[in-house]
Amino acid sequence: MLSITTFVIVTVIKIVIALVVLLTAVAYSTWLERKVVGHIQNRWGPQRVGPFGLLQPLCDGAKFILKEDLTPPYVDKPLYLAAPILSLVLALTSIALVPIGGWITVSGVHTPLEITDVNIGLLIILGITSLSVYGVALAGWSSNSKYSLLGSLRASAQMVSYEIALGLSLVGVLIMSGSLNLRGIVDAQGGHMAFWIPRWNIFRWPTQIVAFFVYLTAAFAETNRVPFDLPEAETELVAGYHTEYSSMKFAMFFMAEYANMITVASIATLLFLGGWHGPLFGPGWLQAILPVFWFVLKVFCFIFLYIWIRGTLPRFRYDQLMGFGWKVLFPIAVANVLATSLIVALQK
Amino acid sequence: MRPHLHLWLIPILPLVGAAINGLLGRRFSHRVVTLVGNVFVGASCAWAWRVFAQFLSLPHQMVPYVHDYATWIRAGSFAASYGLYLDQLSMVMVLVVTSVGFLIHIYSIGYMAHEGGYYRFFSYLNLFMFFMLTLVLGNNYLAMFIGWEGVGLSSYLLIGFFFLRDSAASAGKKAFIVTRIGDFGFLIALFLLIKHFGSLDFGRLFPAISRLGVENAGPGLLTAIGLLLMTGAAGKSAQLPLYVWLPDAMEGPTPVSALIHAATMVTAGVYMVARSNVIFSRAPSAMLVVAIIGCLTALFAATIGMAQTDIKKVLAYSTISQLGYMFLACGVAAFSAGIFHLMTHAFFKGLLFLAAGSVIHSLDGEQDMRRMGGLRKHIPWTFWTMTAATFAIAGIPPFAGFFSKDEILWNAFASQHGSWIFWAVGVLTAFLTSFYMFRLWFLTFFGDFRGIEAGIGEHGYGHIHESPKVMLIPLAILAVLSVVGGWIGWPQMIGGTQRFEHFLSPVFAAHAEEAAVVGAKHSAEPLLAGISVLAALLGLFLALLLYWWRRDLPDKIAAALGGLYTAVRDKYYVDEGYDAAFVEPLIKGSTYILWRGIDAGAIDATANESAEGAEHVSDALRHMQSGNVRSYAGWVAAGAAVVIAYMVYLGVR
Amino acid sequence: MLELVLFFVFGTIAVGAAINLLAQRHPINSALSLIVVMASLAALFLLMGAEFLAAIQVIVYAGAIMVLFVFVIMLLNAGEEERTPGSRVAMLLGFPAVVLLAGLVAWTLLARNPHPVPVDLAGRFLGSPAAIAQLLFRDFLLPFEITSILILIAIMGAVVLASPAGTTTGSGSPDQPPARREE
Amino acid sequence: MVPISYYLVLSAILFALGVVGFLIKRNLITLFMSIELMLNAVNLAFVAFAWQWKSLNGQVFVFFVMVVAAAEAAVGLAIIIAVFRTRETLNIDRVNLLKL
Repeated sequence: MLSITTFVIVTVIKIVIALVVLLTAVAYSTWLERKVVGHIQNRWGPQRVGPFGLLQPLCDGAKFILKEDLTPPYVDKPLYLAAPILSLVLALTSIALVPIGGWITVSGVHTPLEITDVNIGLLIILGITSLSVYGVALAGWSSNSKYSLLGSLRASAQMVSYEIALGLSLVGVLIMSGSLNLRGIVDAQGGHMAFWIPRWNIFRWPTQIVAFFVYLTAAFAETNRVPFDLPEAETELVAGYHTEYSSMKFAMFFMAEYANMITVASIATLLFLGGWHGPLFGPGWLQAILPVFWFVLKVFCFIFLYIWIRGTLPRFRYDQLMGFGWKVLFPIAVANVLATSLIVALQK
Repeated sequence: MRPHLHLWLIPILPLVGAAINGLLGRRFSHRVVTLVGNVFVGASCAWAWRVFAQFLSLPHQMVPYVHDYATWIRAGSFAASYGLYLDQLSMVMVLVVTSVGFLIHIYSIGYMAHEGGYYRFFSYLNLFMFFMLTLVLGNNYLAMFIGWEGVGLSSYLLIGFFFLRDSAASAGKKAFIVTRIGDFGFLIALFLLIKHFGSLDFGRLFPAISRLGVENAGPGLLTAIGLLLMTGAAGKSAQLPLYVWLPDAMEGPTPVSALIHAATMVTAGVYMVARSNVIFSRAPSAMLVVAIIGCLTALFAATIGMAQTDIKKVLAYSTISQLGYMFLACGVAAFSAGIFHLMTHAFFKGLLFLAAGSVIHSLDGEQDMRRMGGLRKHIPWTFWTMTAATFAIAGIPPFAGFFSKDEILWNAFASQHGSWIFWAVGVLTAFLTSFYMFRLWFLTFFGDFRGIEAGIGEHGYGHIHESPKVMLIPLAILAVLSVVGGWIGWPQMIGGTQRFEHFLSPVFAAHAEEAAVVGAKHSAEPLLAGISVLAALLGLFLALLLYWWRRDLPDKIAAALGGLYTAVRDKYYVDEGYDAAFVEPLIKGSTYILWRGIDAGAIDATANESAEGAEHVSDALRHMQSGNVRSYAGWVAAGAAVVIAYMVYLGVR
Repeated sequence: MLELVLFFVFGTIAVGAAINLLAQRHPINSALSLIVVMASLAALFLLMGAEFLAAIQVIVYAGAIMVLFVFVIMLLNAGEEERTPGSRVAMLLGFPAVVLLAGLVAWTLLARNPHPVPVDLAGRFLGSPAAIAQLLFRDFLLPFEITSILILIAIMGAVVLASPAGTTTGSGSPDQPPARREE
Repeated sequence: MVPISYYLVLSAILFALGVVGFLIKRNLITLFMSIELMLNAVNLAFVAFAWQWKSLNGQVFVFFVMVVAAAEAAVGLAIIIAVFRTRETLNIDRVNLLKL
C-alpha cells in the first residue's frame, strides 16, 4: 500500500498525463475527421499547415482562444457560463476511470495504468455520462434562443432515450464477466478460444455481436454524432444548442464532444474488444508497451468507424430517431439481455 | 372391515330432485317434471331398502352405524359434524318415510295433474323428503334440528301451496308460527345439552347421560331438558296446547296432508322423544307430563272429531288424537309401542287421507260429508281401501291398528310408569275413534247421494268418476299394508313373538328393565285387549245406529245437548281463545309500543338526528377545503408534527 | 476523522443547496440546486458504504428524474413565480413551522439514540451491487416485480396525460424515458 | 467516526426543508422538487439505519423508494403538463378550483 503522499503525487502525475494525452487525442481526432471525411468526399482536407496539415489542430486551438468572446444579451449568465464548463468537466472526468493497461512499476511505485480503480467503475461512468445531459440542456435553455432551446430539447430527449439502450446493451457483458469493475471485465477477456479466436466478449456469443451494434448505435446517439446529430442539425437549427456560443466556450463543447467520443470508444474497447489484450512479443520493455498500444489501436479503429459513418450516412428525421430508439433498439437490447442471461444460466 | 352403506344417498337424492325441479322445472314439460319428481324419491326409497338388507346383516357391535362425513361447525370444545346415524329406530323411520313418501308421490301425479305450479309442488315435496330424512338420520341434535326446521319450512310452503287463497296463506303462517313456539323450547333444550354435556352428538351424549342416575328425588336437569324437548315435540306433533295449526293445515293439497300432516312430519315429535329415550327414562316427572299430555290430547281431539263435517277436518283431529296415543306410549316408556303405532298409523292414516283425497277428487273438490253419501257404488276402489283403513284405525283385529293400539293400551296399564287411568282414557278414546271413523264411513259411502242440490254432478251420478289408476295403486298398496302391517308386532298372548319390539329393543335397551312389564299382570292382557276390541265394536255399533238405522237421531241429540254440541262443533273455541289471549295483545303491543314507540320514536329518530348532526358538522368542516393546495399541505404537516411530538413524548418518557 | 470532515463538507453542501432550492425563484435554479443536493447525498451514501446506491442515486435521480424536471421546465418555459398574498402567509406560517418540525424530528432522532454509535468506515462496503442483488432477486423478488408493474402503469399514465387530448397513441412522448430507467 | 445521529439529524433537516418548500413555494414544479427532497431525506435516513444495523434491507428500501419516485415524477410531471395546457399557469395558488 502506498503512503498517502506518494499516492497523491502519483495520482496527480497520472491526471496530468491523462489530460495531456486526452486533449491531444481530441485535437488530432478532429484533424483525423476532417482528413478522412475530406477523402471520402473526394477532397484533400487540411494540408496547408504542416505536413498533411498536421499542425491544423494547433491553429484551430489558437483561433478559438483569440476569437472575441461575446456573450449575447438576455442570456441567463451564470448558467450560460456553467453549461460548457459542465459538459467539458464531465467529459474529461469519465476518462479518469478508464484503464488503458495493466499494472506498471515505475521507480518502485506499483500502480495501475489508470487514474483510479473503483470496483463499480462502469456504473460511475454511466452516471457521469447521464449527467452530461445537463450541459446540453442548460446551454440551450440559458442562451435564450429558440434554435438553442429546440436543439437542447432534442438533445436531452435523445440522450436520455438512448441511454437506456446503451445501458442495457452492456448488461450482457456484465452478466458474462460478473463484475462492474472495468479492469476485472478486461481480465475476464484474456486468452483465446478455439481457432485462436481471442476471448473477447464480442466473439463469445453471437448475442454479443448484436449487443455490440446496439451499443454502437446508442453511442452515436449519446454523442450526438451523425446520423443522430439532430441537436445540431445545421439545416434546421443553425447549430443547435451551441448556436449562441463563440470562441472558447464553443471550443469547450467541441472538445467535450470529442472527449465523449473517445470515452465511448474506450468503453467499447474495454467491454467488447478485449481491452488491452493482444499478442505480446519481443523484449520486456516492448511487452510493457504493447498492451497500451493495442488499446490505443482499438480505440483508434472505433473512432475511425465514427468518422467513416459520418462521411457516409445521411441524417435521421426526429420521429424516426425516437421511434428507432424505442421500438427497435430498446427491444433488441432487452432481448439480448434475456438471451445472454439464459445462456449463462444454462452454462452453469 | 365395516361395509360402507352410502347412507348419504338417501337424503341427497330427493334434494337433487328438488333442486332440478325447483330451478329448471318451469321450463320442463309436465312429463319431465313428473319423471324427475318421482325417480329420485323412488331411487332413495330403493336404496333405503337395500340399506335395510345390509343393515340386518350387520354384526350388532356395529350398530348403531355412524358415519361422519365432514366437520360442520367447530367452536371451541363444541363440534358438530355432517354425520349420519343409523340404528333400528332410524331404520324404521327411514323405511316408513321413504316408502309412504314414494307412494304419496305417485298418488300426487294423478291428484295434482290439473293444478297449477305442478313442478313447484314436486320440488317442495322432494325438499320435504330431504329434510325429513335429515331429521331422521342426523347423528346429532343439531342436524336433527335442521331437519326439524326444514320440514317446518316445506310444510309451510305446501300448506300455502295455493297461496292465492287467503285462508291457505294464513294457515301456512299459522302452522309455521305455532310450531316455532315449540321449536323455541327445543332450542333451549339443545343449549342446555351443550352447556352441560358439551356436545350434541348422540354417540357422545347418550353414554354421558346414561351415567347419570334416575331423577326420582324430584325434578332436575334432565327433567328440564325433557320438558323442553316435549314442548318442541308438542309443537311439531300438534299436541295440547299447540295442536291448533294442524286442522288449518288441511288447506294444503290432500297428498300433503297425507304425507306431512299424517304420516311423517307430525310424527317427528314422537321420533324425537323416542330418540331421547335415554333422557326421558331418567326423568320420570317429564315422562309423566308426556303421558298426561298425550292422553289428554287423544281424548280432546277425538271428541272434537265427532262433530266435524269436513271430511279432512275429521281426519286431522283423528291424527291429533292418534299422535296423542303415541305420546302416551312414550310417556309410559313403551317407546317401541309408540314407534310401532307410528308405523301402522303412517299406513292407515296416509291411506285414509289419500282415499279422502280420492273422494274429494271424484266430487271435484267437495269436502263436506253432508253433501256426500252413497258413493260406495261409484268409487268402489276408494270405498274398499277406505274400509280397510277405517277398520284398521278403529282397532278391530286383525287389522294393523289393533296390534299397535292394543300394545299401547296394554303398556299404559301395565308399565310401571302407567296406571289404569291412562288405560281408561285410552279405551274411551278408542271407542270415540271408531265411532267418528265409522260415522265418516257411513256418511260418505252409504245412503243416497246428497250432493245434487248442492250442485255437484248435475248430470246425475254419471259425473262422479273413479280416480285414475295412478292414484288407486298407492291406495291398494297402503290398504294391504294397513291390513297386514301390524302382524310383525303380533303379541305374545296369541302366540306371537313381538318381532318389532325385539327389533327395536337395542335402541331402548338402556331402560328395557324399567319398561319391563310386571309379570303378575300378564294374565290381564287378554282381558284388556278384549275390552278395547269391545270398545271399538261399540263405536261401530253406535255409528251404525245413528247414521244408518235412525238417521234422524243425530240432530235430535245435538239439539238435546245444545251448548255442549256447539262447543264441540266449534272446537271448544280454542282458536278464539288463543286469538283473544295472545294474538290480539301481541298485535296491539307491537303496534303501539314497538312500532310507534320504539321504532319510530327512538330508533328512526336517532338515525335521522345523527344524520342531520353529521350534515351540520360536515357543513362546518367543509370550509377547511379551501382549494389551496398549500393549505392542505399545511394541515398534513401539522398532523405530522403532532405525531412526532407524541413520539418525542414517548421517547422522553 | 476524515469521514467526519467529509460528512460535514457534504452535509453542509446538501443543506446549503436545499436552502437555495427554497430561496431561488426560478424553477430551473431550484432544479439545479436539488441536483446538487442529490449529488452530495450520493457522496454521503458512499461514506456509509452504500456504493451501489450512490451510483444509482446519481444515475436515476440526477440523471433521469431531474432531467425530466429540467425537461419539463424547458418545455413549459416556466418563468419566475410571482408573489401572491397567499405566499406571504405561507412564509409567515411555514418557516416557524418547519423550524419546529426540524427541531422535533432532530430531537426525536437524538432521543432515540442517546449515546451515538460511532461507526468506522474501515468496514468493507456492505452495499456492494452483488449483495444488493442477492436481496433484491431472492428475498424481495415479488416487490421488485410489482414495482415493474407500477412503472408500466406510470408510463401509460404519463402517455395518456401528457399527450394532447385525443392523440393518446404514440409512445414517443419524451417524458417516459426516466420512468423506464429502472428496467 | 461519524455518529449515526448526525446523519439522522441531517436527514431531518433536509426533510423539514422539503416540507417548508412545499409550504412556501408556488410553482407546481418546485413543489414536486420539494417532495423529491423529502424523499431523498428519507433515503438518507434509510441508508443510515441500514449502516447502523449492518443490514442491507434499508438500502433495498431506498431502491424501491427511487423506483416509486421515478414513477411519481413521470406521472406528476405529465399531470403538470396537462394542468398547464388547461390552466395556462403553473402557479399553485391559481389552481384552486377544487373547493366548495
